[in-house]
Amino acid sequence: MSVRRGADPGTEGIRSARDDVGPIPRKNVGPVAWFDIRKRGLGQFAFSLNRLTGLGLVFYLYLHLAVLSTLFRGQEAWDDFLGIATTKAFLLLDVLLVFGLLAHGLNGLRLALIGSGRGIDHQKALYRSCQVIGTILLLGAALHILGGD
Amino acid sequence: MAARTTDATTSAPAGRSRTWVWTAGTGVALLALVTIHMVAHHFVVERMGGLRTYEDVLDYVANPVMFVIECVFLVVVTIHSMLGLRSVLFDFGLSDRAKRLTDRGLIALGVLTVAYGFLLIGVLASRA
Amino acid sequence: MSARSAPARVLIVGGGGTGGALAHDLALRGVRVTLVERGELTSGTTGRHHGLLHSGGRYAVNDQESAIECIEENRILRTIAPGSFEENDGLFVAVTDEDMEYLPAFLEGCAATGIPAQQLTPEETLRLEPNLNPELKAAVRVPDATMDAMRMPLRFFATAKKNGAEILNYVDVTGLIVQQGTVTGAAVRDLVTGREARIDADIVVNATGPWSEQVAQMAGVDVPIQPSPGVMLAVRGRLCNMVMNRLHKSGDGDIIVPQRALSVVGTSSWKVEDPDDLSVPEDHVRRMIEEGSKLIPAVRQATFRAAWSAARPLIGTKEEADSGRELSRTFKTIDHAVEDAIEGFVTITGGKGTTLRGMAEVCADVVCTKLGIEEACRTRETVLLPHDAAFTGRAVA
Amino acid sequence: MSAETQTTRRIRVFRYKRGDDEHRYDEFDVPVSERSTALDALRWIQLRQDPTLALRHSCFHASCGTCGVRVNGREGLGCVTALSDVSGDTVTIEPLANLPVLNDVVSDVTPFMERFPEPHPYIRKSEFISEADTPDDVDAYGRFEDCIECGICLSACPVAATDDTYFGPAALAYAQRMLEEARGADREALLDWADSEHGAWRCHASFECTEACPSDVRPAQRIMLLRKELGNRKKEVSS
Repeated sequence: MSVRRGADPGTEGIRSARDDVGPIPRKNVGPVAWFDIRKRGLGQFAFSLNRLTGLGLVFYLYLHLAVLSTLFRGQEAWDDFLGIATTKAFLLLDVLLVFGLLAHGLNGLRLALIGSGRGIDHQKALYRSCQVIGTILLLGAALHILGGD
Repeated sequence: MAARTTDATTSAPAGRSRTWVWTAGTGVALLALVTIHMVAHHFVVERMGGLRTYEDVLDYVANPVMFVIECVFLVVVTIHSMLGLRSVLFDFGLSDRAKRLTDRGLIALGVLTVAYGFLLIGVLASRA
Repeated sequence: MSARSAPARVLIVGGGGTGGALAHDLALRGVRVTLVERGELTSGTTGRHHGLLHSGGRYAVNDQESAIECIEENRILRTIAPGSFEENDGLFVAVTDEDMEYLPAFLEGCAATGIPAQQLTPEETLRLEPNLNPELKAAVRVPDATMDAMRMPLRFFATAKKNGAEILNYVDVTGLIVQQGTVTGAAVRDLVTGREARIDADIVVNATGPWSEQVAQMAGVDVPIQPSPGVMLAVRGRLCNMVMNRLHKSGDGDIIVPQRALSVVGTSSWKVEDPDDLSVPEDHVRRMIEEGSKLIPAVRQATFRAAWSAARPLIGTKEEADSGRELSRTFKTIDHAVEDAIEGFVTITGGKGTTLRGMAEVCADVVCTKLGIEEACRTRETVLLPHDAAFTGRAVA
Repeated sequence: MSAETQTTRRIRVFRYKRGDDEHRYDEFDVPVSERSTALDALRWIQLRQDPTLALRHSCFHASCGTCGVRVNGREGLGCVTALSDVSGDTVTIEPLANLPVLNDVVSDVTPFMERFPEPHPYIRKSEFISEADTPDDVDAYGRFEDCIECGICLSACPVAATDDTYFGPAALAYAQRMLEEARGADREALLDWADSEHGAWRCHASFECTEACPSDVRPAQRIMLLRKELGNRKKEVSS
């Protein structure tokens, strides 16, 4: 091999090309990654569900406050609302609300426990317990809400 | 010891453990408050679905114990919600400036929410 | 040759332990160093070794030159790389009557080479290492230790970098530039960008271990190197705390090194032409289990974690290398100006992980003599930076 | 890989070189045996099909932590991910998430290493006491630090997926390990470092790091212990 020796081209080119940071691969586009539970564990499921139900409950809070504004407008407006609110379809949404409260609340209790150093090696068992308790309570609530007629 | 060289140490909003403690604390309080709220509204009422009539609602908020509980519930649920939203928004990896703006925005939203709620409860209680 | 206004530049080919230690040594002597490695640092042989900091006991009978190198470097590395070793010592364990016949020669060898050796009774040994074969006859305690095969060498790179050496991984040497009998640099390809470049140097050092013959051939010279792979086996569980060696003439599967929550059993030995093309023969893996379980019976029940091969650079011609194991484990610096009438080209090869600093010192002396640099070696007393500085460039006070 | 039965697996490899606009995937049919790992397959491709394929590896036995990749979306060390354990016709191998790509499946680990607090010693001396009694469990001797700094936890972490300022599981677990057995380290400085919105309090306890960790470090549990420690410190300060 023979290359004519001139000014030293050096390694500047190599180094400067590496100064830029390469693209960062992500498992999913932005916040979708929070809810991507494919090939993930129970903890990720709990986190995803917690986030989903949390956002859902905030949405419900404002919906609830908006609906209650009908109370400002007196009895008639309220009775109109009650007419819709006591339909089967609407009551199913109430069951969904209870589900959200139970999922978020019980998992929140679990997070408060492990976040303060309690039962950290049993986080999965804790979550399973939450699921069992939550399911029982949800069934009870659903029977009560839907079984009124 | 130096921490990492990014903006970690210079991060402006001093949240740290306080936000976690508040989220957990309000969360535990909500377990009780939501239970009371739900039971009082849905499970002690005989009617299907447990929803109250207009008069029932007015009587309910006029009860001083319920009035206080509902007010506390409103404040606690708003704090918990705002902290939850903050945690979600901060997970986008916001800049320090965006974090400060987010904090201010959420405080404003929270204050508005509580003010609206108090107004609602107050007006209804006065109608009873 | 161009007039030298800038400091002399040395291009090191090969980012293994030897290259890293050499870059560190030369950087301390004020030499302008560029090191290129075609993969990640320590990806060739260095990072794959069993992580044993030799006391030299392994070579005390048959290869005393290597044994002396080992015990000297063992002491130096502990002082310049604190925190990189589990100071767990090692045992040479006699399991059979035949092993016992080897014991006197072993103790004599250790005495002759200055390796502290303390003979233990079977009871004392089992108290220290309850998982050992209960049939053991005797054991000798020596200052072996466990190291991290990658992170200990990385400290040399980290320190070299801080002292101005340019460390470029993922840069492949595609050819050496030879002009009128002098190596004047290398043609390289940056594997990160695909870009081609030329790196000029006053001296090119070939520190490519078992690949050194391939690289030397780019300059048209031969290096008597026999790539000799060995199989190692990692099982789950820490079966011992000290490094276990079988007390006999080196053979297959006679070393067990505890490494984190793993135990590494090694090694076997054979010959190959191309150190890139290594297989992991299944019968060698079985032999590791077979032989290893003679030292620690639990090896047989342990859960398999990994089996792999690493190529040693043994010095010797093909004829000498009938069996890889007969070749000396010492190292050699070859100034090709002397041996092959090629200027500006030095090869450092052979040796082992434990002696990386010593190899670098000898090689740096040769390089500095050629460059007319009179700085003395300072690597014996310079404490190394932590391993992660090799990536972050952070210098710790 | 010697005399065992060989089959062929289709390996789909993430390719990217600095300066490319987009990454792409290349497919290779690779002969595999019972024991072949993802790293074996990549090495085979590099040696026999495409020498420009860049790989990161060193020890080949789950000790150095350089060969972390995503195999069919799940993080693992290439050297101990047996292809026989990977289902599906095609095996897709990609670099770790949440770290920049240097080249093909190689991650640029500098941003990962920079997350650790300083100083960052790696292995600490085994406190070997020859007079000590035989321990009941040999594991009690284990001193080699478990974390191999592979970056897998960061790739698995849902917080790191959107927040690059998060210190991440490995660095926080490291701090907790130092606190657990300080040996002269500056405890207060470590606690100050961890007590940050980018630190222990950013974690959402999804435990994905613990699930993915190939070295049983249990980073999530360690982060929770850090919180406990930080909570205790606060109490001490206020009392």
